[in-house]
Amino acid sequence: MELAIFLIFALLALVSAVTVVAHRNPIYSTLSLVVTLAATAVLFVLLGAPFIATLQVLVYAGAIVVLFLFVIMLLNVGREETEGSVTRTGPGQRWGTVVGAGIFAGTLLAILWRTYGRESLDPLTEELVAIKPLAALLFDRYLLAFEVIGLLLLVAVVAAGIVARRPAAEKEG
Amino acid sequence: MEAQNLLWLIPALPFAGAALNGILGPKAPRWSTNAVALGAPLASLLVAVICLFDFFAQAAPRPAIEQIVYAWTTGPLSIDVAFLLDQLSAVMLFVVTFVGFLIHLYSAGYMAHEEGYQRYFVYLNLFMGSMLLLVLGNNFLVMFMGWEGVGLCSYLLIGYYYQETTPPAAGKKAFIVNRIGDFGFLAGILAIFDRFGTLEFREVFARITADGGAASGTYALGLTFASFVALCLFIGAMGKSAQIPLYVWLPDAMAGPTPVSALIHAATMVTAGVYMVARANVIYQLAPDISLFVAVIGALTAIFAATIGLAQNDIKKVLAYSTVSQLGYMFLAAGVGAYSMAIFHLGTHAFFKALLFLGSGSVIHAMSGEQDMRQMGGLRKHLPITFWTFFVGWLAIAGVPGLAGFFSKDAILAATFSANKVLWVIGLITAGITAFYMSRLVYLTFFGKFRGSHEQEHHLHESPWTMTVPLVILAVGSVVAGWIGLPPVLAEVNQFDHFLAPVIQPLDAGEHGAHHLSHTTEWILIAASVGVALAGIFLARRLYKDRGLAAEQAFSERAPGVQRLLEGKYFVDELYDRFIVRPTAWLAKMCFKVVDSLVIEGSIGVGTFLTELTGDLARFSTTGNVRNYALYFFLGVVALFWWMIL
Amino acid sequence: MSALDLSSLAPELALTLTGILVLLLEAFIPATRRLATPLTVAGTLIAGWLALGLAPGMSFGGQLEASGKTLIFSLVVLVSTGLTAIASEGFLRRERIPVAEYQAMILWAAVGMLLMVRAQELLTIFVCLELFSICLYALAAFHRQVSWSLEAAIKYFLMGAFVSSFVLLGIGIVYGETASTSLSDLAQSLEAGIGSRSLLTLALLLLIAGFGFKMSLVPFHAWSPDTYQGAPSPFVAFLSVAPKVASAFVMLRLLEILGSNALGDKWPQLIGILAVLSMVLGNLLALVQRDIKRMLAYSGIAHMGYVAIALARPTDTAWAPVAVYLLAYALMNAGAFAAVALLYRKAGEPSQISELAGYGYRYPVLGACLAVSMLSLGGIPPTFGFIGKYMVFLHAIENGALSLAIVGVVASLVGVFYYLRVVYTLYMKPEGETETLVLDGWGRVAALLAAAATLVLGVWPGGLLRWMFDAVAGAS
Amino acid sequence: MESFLALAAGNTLTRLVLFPAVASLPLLFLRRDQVTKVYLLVVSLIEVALTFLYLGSHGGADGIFSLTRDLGPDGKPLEWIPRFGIRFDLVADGISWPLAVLAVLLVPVVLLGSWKGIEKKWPAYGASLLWLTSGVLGALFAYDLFLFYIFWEVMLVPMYLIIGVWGGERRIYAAVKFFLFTMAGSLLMLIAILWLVATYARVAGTWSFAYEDLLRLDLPLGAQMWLFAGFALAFLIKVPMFPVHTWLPDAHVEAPTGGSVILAGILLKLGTYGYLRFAMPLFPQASDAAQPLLLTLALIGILYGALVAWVQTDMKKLVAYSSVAHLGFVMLGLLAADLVAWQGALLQMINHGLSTGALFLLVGMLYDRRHTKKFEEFGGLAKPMPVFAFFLVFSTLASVGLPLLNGFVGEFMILLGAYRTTGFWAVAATFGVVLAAIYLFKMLQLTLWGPITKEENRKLPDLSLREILSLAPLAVLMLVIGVAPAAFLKPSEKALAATLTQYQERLKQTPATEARLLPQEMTAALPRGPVVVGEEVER
Amino acid sequence: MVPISWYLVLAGLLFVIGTIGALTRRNGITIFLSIELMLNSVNLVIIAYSRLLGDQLGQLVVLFVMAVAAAEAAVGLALFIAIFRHRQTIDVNRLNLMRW
Repeated sequence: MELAIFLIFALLALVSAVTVVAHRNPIYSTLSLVVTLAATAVLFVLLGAPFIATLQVLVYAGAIVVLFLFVIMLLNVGREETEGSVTRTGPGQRWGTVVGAGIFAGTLLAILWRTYGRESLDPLTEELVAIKPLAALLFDRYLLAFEVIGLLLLVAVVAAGIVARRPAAEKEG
Repeated sequence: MEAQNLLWLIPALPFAGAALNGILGPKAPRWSTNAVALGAPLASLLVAVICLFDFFAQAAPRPAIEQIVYAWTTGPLSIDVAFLLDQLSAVMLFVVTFVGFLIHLYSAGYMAHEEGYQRYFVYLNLFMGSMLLLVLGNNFLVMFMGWEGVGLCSYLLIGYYYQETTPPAAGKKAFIVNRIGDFGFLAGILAIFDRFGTLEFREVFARITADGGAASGTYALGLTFASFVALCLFIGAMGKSAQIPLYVWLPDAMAGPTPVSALIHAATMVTAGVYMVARANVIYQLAPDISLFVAVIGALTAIFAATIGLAQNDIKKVLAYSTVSQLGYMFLAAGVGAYSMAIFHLGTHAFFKALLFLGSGSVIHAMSGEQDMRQMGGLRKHLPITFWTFFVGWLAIAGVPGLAGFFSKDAILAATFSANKVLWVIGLITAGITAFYMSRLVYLTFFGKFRGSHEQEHHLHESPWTMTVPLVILAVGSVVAGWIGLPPVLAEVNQFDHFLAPVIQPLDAGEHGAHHLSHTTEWILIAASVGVALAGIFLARRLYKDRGLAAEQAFSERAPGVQRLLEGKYFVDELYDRFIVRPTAWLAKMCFKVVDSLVIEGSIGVGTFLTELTGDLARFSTTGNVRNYALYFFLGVVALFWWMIL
Repeated sequence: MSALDLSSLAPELALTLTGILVLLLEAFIPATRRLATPLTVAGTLIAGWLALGLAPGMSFGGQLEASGKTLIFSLVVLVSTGLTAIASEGFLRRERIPVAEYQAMILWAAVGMLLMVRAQELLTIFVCLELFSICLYALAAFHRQVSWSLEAAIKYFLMGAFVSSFVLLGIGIVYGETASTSLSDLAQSLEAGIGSRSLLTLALLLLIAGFGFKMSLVPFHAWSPDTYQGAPSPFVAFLSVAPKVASAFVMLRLLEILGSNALGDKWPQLIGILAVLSMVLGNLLALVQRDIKRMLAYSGIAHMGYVAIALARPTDTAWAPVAVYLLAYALMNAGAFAAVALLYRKAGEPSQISELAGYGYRYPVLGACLAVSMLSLGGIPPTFGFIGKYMVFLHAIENGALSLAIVGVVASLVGVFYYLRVVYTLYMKPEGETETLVLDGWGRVAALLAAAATLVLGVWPGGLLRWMFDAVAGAS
Repeated sequence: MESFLALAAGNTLTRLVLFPAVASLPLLFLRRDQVTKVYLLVVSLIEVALTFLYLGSHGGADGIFSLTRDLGPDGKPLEWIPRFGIRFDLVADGISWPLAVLAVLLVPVVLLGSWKGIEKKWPAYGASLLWLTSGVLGALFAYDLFLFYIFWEVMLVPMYLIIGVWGGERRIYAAVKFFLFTMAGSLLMLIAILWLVATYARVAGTWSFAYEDLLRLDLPLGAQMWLFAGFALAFLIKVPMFPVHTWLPDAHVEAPTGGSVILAGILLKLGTYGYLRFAMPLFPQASDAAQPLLLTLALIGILYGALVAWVQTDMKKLVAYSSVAHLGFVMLGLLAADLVAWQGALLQMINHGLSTGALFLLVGMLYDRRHTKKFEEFGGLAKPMPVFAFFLVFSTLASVGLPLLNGFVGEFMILLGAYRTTGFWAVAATFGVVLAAIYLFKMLQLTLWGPITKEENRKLPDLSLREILSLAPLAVLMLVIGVAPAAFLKPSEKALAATLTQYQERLKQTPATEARLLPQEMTAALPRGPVVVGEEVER
Repeated sequence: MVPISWYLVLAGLLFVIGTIGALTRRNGITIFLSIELMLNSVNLVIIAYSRLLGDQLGQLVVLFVMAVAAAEAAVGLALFIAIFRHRQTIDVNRLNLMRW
């Protein structure tokens, strides 16, 4: 059962990931990303992280990706431009990517496979799934990082606000 | 005895004169310039006379008088500025101060109307000082100082007429050729100092005599130490005394004012080489191979220059070649071991050659600067004093018995005869040629008809007293100077030889030849040389006395090759130019254009160019496209990862 | 969370609060807008003072370190921050860039850097990295009227995000292999041989690449010229220094951990390769630049190459040379960019070196500042830049990296060439026809401060060096 | 800091070194050129006075420069960067003094010589000159290798500015070339210094850059060779020696008169000084091993420099190449490792500064009048400019090495000494003396003598009093040194002899197989502390 | 039970796909999407490790990553909006005013 779910959603994640990367239209790419994220969320559940899975769907797929969609539509950059040599991906770039990614993927996967192979997992434990210890971790040991994240989000808000504001607006000010 | 405290004044006074006149400048009144310019050498002459009196007042063998003025350097190299008055330098001192003063006096008249009168005397005083330094120095270094100093003055005085093209060039040539000789001199000094740690003459000679290894074994260039040093020093002498192959500067040096030619390029400076060889006679005695070389060079120079002298038309050029030729005699003498005879000839030559030059100066003065004998003729009538004094000089150089040149030249020939017959023959022939070309000069100049322009004829006049007085004095000298060295056939012993004996002691008495000639042989030799001289004179008389240049033209038509060769001075200058000067210039150009500009600068240029090129090519890696940058990152990571795990 | 923990955050809190205060004042009391920069500078100074007062030790459960090392690197960051704040004021007003937001962003970026230096744990380090990165992305774009500025930001942002995912992958693997994100645990695990060697190698390589990217070491460098060229000039004084300081610190910390040879002995060589590539390529590319900002960007790459020489021998004694070098770099780069910000008026156009012709005489003080900065960058005594080079080379030679030092001097010879180009353009080229610039006081003060410090420390480095060495050797 | 200020205020080397630099500060506020010039002249004369004041009070008895050292209140040299044992350690001895005096004396001369030639930005020019003086003096007195390096580099920038700002047509090219060549050498020297010091720290367990400490380091031959190469290259580029000499002609031709004079007079000497002071004593075996190669280069330099000088068409370039030849002689003397040769070499450094300095001044004076340095533009100048002609001939003769002038003494002693230890090389070098006459007399020929070919030259004004004043001291010194060199040789003899003894002692030993420290006695031959400020050394 | 390596391999594949996308797409936003994909795959790696180790720290890391991603997205998208206003394109090939 678990295997089936894994296989289905893994396949789904892969296919949608390829679509994200390969589709000409960014809107489709974005939508495919939602699928990937959702599929990954399912895998998170399988891996005993339902809380993260929830967040994945709510925050990631629900909020962040929607932001993407919103911007894409705002800018109306429906398609990648294809005309003109400037915009074509050069052969160096293409082959470099292919070769590099091939080697990287091959090496990484080989190492992963060789390291973990068919290593089986311990059964799921309560502590892993529980939220309370997670909260304890967050607000105690990793409090510093949490505080930084707070500042980070503040920064993001201010930064996005300034960057996206029309320059004309401040000329008056 | 004052001499050992006064010696330093002898060179110092002329130096002071030069400095004073230099400071007073060209705008100083003529009287003050004259007072300083003539006063300084006169004072020097007087001091010299005092010192000489002191010296001669000593009982024979008179010990040398030495004055150490100050320590020139300190430390391991300790050399003093010190002066030495011994028999050898006494002779030179007298010649230099006496002839020198006379020529100063003469110059006051000769140069009276020249621009830069004061400058001239600054140089001349400077020369006197340097020459006296050379003569009086008690070590090789002081001698070298004077040696170079006179070279400088020679340069300045040859180039006195600096606004013309030739004189400065001739001066430059003189200096540079001299420098080539100095190269040898300096090398010799280095070797001496290296071996003995001193440069003081007497110490060096004592040590080299005591040093068994000096005259045997191989030191450098396959020569013994003594030979090496002798050769080096002789190279110096070659330059200074205008011997083959370094004689080329002397004829050109005639571009200077005539009194200069008389003083520097006839009487004093050019004989410095002979003096030096005589001074270093100990070394030469230890180096028989080099002595022979010296003799050969001397003989060759003598005849070579004499033949060139045959075909020159410039009155001073003839005298110049004659000087070269006579210097050859002196080296011939030195080479065969008759050092005292070399000095003897040096002394007599100083008188008669100075006389001849000054006489020619008087002629030129009268001719308003004309030096070509073809434009002269019959000047006897216009310049009586000049003619008669010149006449004396002519007879003296030609070797007419009784006059100075006869005794000294004869002594040299006698010494050569006992040493080497081939050289003697050369010397004898040279004597004949000398008589011939000098007679040619006299006949072309003073006899026959005047061949110059009317204007020149109009201007002909006898010179002022400042010029004629020295002529007369020198003429007297040219007669009597030889009597101090009468040959053994006339006197019991050659007084001059005897006088110099303390300085020039044969290391190996048995070999010293001239004294052992029998009287008969000597008489025969004298007869031979007199005969040759008279033959030369009479041949010239027949050819030139009345007919002027006609005979010469006829000869040149018959044998144009010989004429051209002689007139062209065997084209030695051209050969030097072709085979030494131009290749060197080419080399220098190559050094600059190829090595410096092309190879070194080029490789630097290529280096910078390649650096910039690399940069310029590499800059295109920053394409402006951020995807490329990401790819660099990615590929970098992949490559480094592989490198890490391999 | 105890009071002690908060007090150990004092410098960072001071900076954060100053940033917020500046923003709030701007928003609610417009009359005080002139106060933004003075407040920022004051905040920086206070932070520095607070940092000096921190008691050495760990806080936040061993996640936040306070030691001599962190103190020195923090101070270097703060020096850069303060100088940038001063240098920016005039520029911001001139270019109509919102001052308060800008200064707040600078301060918050500094917070991220300070914390990254002090953090003992990879997760915090990552978050701090992101914190200051986001500030920097935004700051690069602050000159929004200028397309160049935005393009610079986009490039920086895309590269940054791309690299972040690699860093994160590295952190993930470290976590997976050692069951911890703490650096000390990592060190222990490596000693104990826990975890897959090849995976950990990859992970650490990714981390090094990530920090190498922030330091703009070749081959992770390519973004920096474009970004520096487009970003607001005074900000580049910050961008080109502060993140590099923090990153170099973390890098050295990682390399120290790797010094145990548990993951092979190739790490010094790896850094050596990066150093050589950076020095050679950075200098060669800077040589052919005609735009002063790009030139400084490439030269920055080369300078990080020199720093990497010291990093390639990550011994105990490497801290001080790196810190000294970075301080020198901070000062001279601040001087250079402050002058550049004043002298080049047309944003969005190349700042050609040739335009400086004759400025050395027209603006003698500013010209001298720029010239001193250049000579210092070239490593010519008696400037602090030379002291930095001296320390780095000495460290390398002491630890057997003679060849790196030699490559370093040869490369810096190329460097001298292009720094001299600026100097001779300033002083030796005939003056061109340009309108007179009105130079604002703030910018000149910044340039003067930086140049003066460069000179004074170059002539009298003794006290500073002693203090730094003592600090590094002391606590921790 | 207080002790430093105290030191700088007293009659010390520190004051000598720092005074020019400090005196350059008021220049910031001087605007008028005339005022600046007078101010600079006064400053330079004060520096001269200070120098002689120092020499008078610490110079030492019986005409020998004694070794003096600036010490702090604790009787030790001031700490500068204590962490690395770097000290602000100034020491003067018989080797550095002559060059220092020359340097100080040349500054007023240069100022007078540049009075007209420098037409703009006098304050900056003066500041460069003063900084240069400080740098030179510092480099000469530094007894700490780090300090030496700093001063060595400090000289670079002012010279770069002098060439680049006030130079001729291709000034920037020449300035950059000068900078890069020198920098290339000195960067490698920096590496060598650091290596040396790191080795010392390893062996001795403590940091020190002090010359006297590093002298005690006995290194294996291999390491010595590399270190020597680093040091020697830096010095030889500065000298400059064939084949790294090509920056020199360009620098000289483009530099303004004052720059050329300083460059030829002082800067080049620091190359030979450094070689004598550092490269040889620190690495005796290596320098001995490299001797044949360097001798060859020195000889090539002598002959090659002369030949190339001969074919120049630019007066200044000719003089510049003559420097290559002359300094070849100096190097020959140093390489000979013989006391006479060393004395000669040291004297020749001074001589070259005087005579070539004078020649550059003269070329500059001509340039001021005619704005060209090409021979083809001159000829017959002795007529309108007799005083100029006098000085030119005089300086040329000194340069040619005419006895009774200074050049001869140096050359002669070098050759004597070199003949003792190298034989053939000295004889071959002697030929350089011949070549010197050839090219220098060519210069006289083409400028002074012959008919006047250019109308402009007919009316040229002769030297002014100011110009004569700038040349006269040089000419007097040339003559005095030439006539009585003993007074100039004696002051340095002791120091040279000590260095040479130590060098030869070291040579006698077999080099170490591993770096080690020599016992203190080994370096005892060298002058060393402790010394109390302002008092003569007691050895 | 699914072996942990499967998750890891899947994550690796997703990461590489994301990388390829980031390196080959021209539209800035698509590149950004690819980067999000890479982040997501790293999240998967971390969660997988967390599961393997039975340790909640991994979940915490992912939590933080999400926050970071959100912040990045906000700033990044703002940047795209700003640049689009100027240049009417977000094609990175055209964003090459500054180069060489």
